[in-house]
Amino acid sequence: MSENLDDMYREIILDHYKAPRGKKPLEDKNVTSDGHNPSCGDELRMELKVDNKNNIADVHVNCKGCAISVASGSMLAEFIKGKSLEEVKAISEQIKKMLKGEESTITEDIGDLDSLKGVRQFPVRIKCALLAWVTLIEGVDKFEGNGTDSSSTTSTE
Amino acid sequence: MSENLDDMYREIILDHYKAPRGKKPLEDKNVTSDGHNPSCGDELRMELKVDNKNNIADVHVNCKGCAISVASGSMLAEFIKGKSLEEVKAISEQIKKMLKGEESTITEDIGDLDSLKGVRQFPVRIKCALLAWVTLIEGVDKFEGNGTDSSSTTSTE
Amino acid sequence: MNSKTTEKDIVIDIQKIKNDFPILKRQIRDNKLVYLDSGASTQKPIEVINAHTEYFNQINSNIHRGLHTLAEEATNAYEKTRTHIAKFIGGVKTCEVIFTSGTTESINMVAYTWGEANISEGDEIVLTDMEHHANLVPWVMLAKRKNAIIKRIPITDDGRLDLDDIDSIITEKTKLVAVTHMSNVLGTLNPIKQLAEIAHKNGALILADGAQSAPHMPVDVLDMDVDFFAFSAHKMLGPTGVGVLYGKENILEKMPPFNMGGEMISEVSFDRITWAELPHKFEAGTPNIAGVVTFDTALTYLENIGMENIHAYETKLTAYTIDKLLQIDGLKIQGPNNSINRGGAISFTDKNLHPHDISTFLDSKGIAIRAGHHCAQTLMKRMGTIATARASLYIYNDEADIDALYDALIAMRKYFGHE
Amino acid sequence: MNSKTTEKDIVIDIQKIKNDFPILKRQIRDNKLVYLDSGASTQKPIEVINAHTEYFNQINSNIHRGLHTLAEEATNAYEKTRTHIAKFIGGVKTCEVIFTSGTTESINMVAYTWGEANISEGDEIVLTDMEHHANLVPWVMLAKRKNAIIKRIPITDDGRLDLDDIDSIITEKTKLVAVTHMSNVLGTLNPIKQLAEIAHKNGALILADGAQSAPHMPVDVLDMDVDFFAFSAHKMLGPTGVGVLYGKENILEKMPPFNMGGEMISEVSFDRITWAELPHKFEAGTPNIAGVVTFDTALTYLENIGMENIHAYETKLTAYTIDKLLQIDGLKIQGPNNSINRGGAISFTDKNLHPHDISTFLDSKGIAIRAGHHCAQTLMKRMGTIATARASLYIYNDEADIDALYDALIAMRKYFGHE
Ligand SMILES: Cc1ncc(COP(=O)(O)O)c(C=O)c1O
Ligand SMILES: Cc1ncc(COP(=O)(O)O)c(C=O)c1O
Repeated sequence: MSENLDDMYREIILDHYKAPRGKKPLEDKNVTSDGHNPSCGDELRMELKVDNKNNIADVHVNCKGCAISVASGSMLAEFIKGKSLEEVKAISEQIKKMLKGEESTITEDIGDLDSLKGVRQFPVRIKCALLAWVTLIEGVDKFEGNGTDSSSTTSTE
Repeated sequence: MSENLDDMYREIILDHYKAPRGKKPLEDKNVTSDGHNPSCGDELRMELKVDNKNNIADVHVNCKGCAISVASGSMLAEFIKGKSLEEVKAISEQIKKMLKGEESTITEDIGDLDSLKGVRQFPVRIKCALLAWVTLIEGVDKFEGNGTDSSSTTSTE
Repeated sequence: MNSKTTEKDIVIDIQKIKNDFPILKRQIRDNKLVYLDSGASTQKPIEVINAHTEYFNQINSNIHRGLHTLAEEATNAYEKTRTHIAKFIGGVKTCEVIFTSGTTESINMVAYTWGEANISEGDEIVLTDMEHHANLVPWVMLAKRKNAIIKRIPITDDGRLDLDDIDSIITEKTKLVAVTHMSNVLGTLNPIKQLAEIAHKNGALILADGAQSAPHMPVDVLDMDVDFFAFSAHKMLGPTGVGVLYGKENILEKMPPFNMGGEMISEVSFDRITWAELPHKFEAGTPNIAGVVTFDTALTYLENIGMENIHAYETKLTAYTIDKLLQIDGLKIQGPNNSINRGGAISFTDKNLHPHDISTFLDSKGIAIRAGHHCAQTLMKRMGTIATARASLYIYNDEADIDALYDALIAMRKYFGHE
Repeated sequence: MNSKTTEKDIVIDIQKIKNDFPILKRQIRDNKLVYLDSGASTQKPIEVINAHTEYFNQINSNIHRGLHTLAEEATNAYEKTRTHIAKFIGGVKTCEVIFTSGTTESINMVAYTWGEANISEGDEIVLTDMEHHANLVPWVMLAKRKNAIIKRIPITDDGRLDLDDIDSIITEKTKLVAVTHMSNVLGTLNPIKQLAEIAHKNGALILADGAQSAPHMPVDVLDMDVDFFAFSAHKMLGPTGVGVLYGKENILEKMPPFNMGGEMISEVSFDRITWAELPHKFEAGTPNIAGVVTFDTALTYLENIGMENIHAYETKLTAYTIDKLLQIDGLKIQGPNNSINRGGAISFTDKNLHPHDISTFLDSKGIAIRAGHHCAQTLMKRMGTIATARASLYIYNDEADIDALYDALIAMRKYFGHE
């Protein structure tokens, strides 16, 4: 079943993995959030610039990890740029549900993100795909908690 | 293999079991030794009267236990009466060897005691047959250690 | 599991069941094996034996962390048993089900972790006069280490817990009540739910030793409201080397881990170590994977018969057994003389014969029973005996087995001259 | 076991061996299984699988204390394995061989009993920078409880112990040296005999973790003069849930027991408990009887090939594997780059790919390797990596398996665009 493999490593995922978006560190950030999967060794740093309308003006993701965690972080960077915190939180919860195989109510076009579905066939890899999203939620929560520059560390395990 | 069973419970053993010798407690003893098998619950009290020529003038054995331990104690009582401590120690060591299946060098006629051999086919029961002999050795050792009235507790486990 | 079964509902196809157990065809000293030692360990049906072979032929691999197909299949099979057990004991969370090597390790785990952390000088631990050493020695030794106090619920002469003075035994000083659900010697079933209520009212926890109950009846740890429940797979058609500790999540969460090593950590450095989530925190190293996987099949076998059915059938056979044994002169039942609120572990003594002689004689007729103190020396003392003979029943036993026991006991008394 | 084997003596009938392992015929994702994860757990030959079935079909019973035929046969079979192991590890006394549930429990047992009794504030425990969590976490936590100090023997960049400063590491303050005989990540074989001498000269004990060595080479604990030696059956063709702790008799004698319950006591009252003799003092409750009995067959299978032969064969195959891997651009061997003084656990990293991606890709070709930190997070840190991919060899592997690995790794680099 090499199909299976291609299910997970879809072309679009390999594309993000080979050329991750959001590579450049931000000069002007107000959220820093670190994520970490001890059992994989995956490490992810996320920086957000939230503007005064609570929209995400810019994103930086730096992930040292497997193709799945890198691609998931890259897609996230691409997808959330320009969205409001409200929207971002909603979609993050939906992606988490989608990855865990729970019922999700995604109706909008999530573009590349849809390709993460293939990971569900590889249960041990789900937490790799989750890492960026959980790190994002944690960062936004912290931001909303104090409204100013915030940093946090989280894990999907 | 009901033969097996009769191998262990030879007629002579059942005979000793049903009517144990040396039942009467001694009035005039100079050795008391208690033996005990915790896992079986067997308990044995032995009393010896050693005369001044170091011969065993009289023996009392009281065993609360299974047919094998009772019969073994009864045979012991019958066999050692009148023998010297020297002889008794030697034969005890030989019986221990015989029961454990080691090479023994018994040449004399040991009479009923020979019937204990059948127990070897039932390894878990060997310690039942041993109890009286180990208690005897312990008692004699103590006696020789202090030369006067002595008591001790021992176990075959 | 049927919710309620009356006697006429009992549908046990005993011939089919006997056929499922290959060992029951074995000849022992020219007689067909009559196995009445299930309280020590049960026999295994062909389904369980095959499941074990199948595991090694098809799936065998270490679990967790592995990314290859075998590792994933093995992990799924292993976790499937956990889910099954969670349902089997009343519908608990899977994270509350910890695999151990047996009841003994389950109870020791609680003593070493919860016990070390929560028992202090002067605290009281309540046991009963009918505990197996597995649910006694760990607590007595813990009490010694901590200068804590052991109290005991006494038993009546017919082997029931005597709860008359329970309010002076379980008090506000009590930190733990550790009690067997069913006695392995007397067969007595204890009122765990009632004891749990009393324990909790006093702020204490309760641990029930389910080694003898889980195999024989429906068990609902939520309904009984116990904090810990322990049992062994090998006493319920499953493999050796597998046990379970159920614990309430909020209690397990706060407990330090027991054995340490792989799988039970999250992050390790020489300065700082963090633990994995439940239940993995308590499962260090490579577990008995083949055993756990196989246990699933044993549970399914039991459920296909129905735990209510099993309990009802065994209750009937227990009544039959007690009735037969009481017909033999000089024999005494050690434990309840009737089949009410008791299981099929039936101890007896002969006024003339040591239990070891009984067992050896019965073996010559192909009948396997157990004789000795049954790892319950303090109970033996209470009963005023040094050992008992014990016949213990399971679903593959029938009246013919009991008749064989009866006949052999009659022959035995003749053999030893005690007619 | 042959006393000395030169390369030309190696007689391994690899086709026969492969045929003995039913699982090796399995198809994984349309490819024949290539199993290179024996360091995690090995596959089982048909003899071992059959022995297990046979045990359940013919003998199954609880052991010790039982007076019936099955109990006696089961006890004999169980003790036969103990005698076998005593010989297998160099001819020790049977009372020095303790059955556990695995290496992890073996080591924890020493930490909880010997460690609790003998380690005090300021004492030093010496580990190495290449320990598995099973031989690290118990000691770090013991040191925490006791305010003792952990010291580490460093390793060189190619994964050998660096003994240059050993005299300042193992000193008179050292109470225990706990070191792996063979690293599960690097494959390195450590000079246990030399370390034992240094430890003993300083009045310390030494524990060797033999989980990765006992399966692959002749082991003589007397010659190495170790005080404790631990290993697992499941890594040497045997069942899961069985391990061994060897300990010197005079040390074991003085150690308090670990788990408490049936079989490990002599006499029990609420006031006084006395322990059973060795080795039973350390074997509480019903052990993994079927597993222990089956382990005997696994040992015989290994001995029929010959441990010297196995070691020589694996050394050759390790050299072949290293050679092949080094031909792949961007791949780095983590550990010794040659087959001298090392076993067949071969870790590697790819300069572009995470080990998890390597493992998932290889699985799509039917090749099972392990990827991750291998329960050795502190070693990962030392190697400057977060995880490695590990191929680990055993007697059923051959050059064709390695060629398949090589081809798949080439295909992988292409798939991920790293040609
Ligand atoms: C070096 C080493 N030590 C200890 C262990 C733990 O063995 P087990 O999981 O069988 O307890 C392993 C197994 O992974 C190992 O490789
Ligand atoms: C009531 C009870 N508790 C505990 C145990 C110990 O179980 P295991 O030996 O499987 O650990 C037994 C088994 O004999 C038992 O009957």
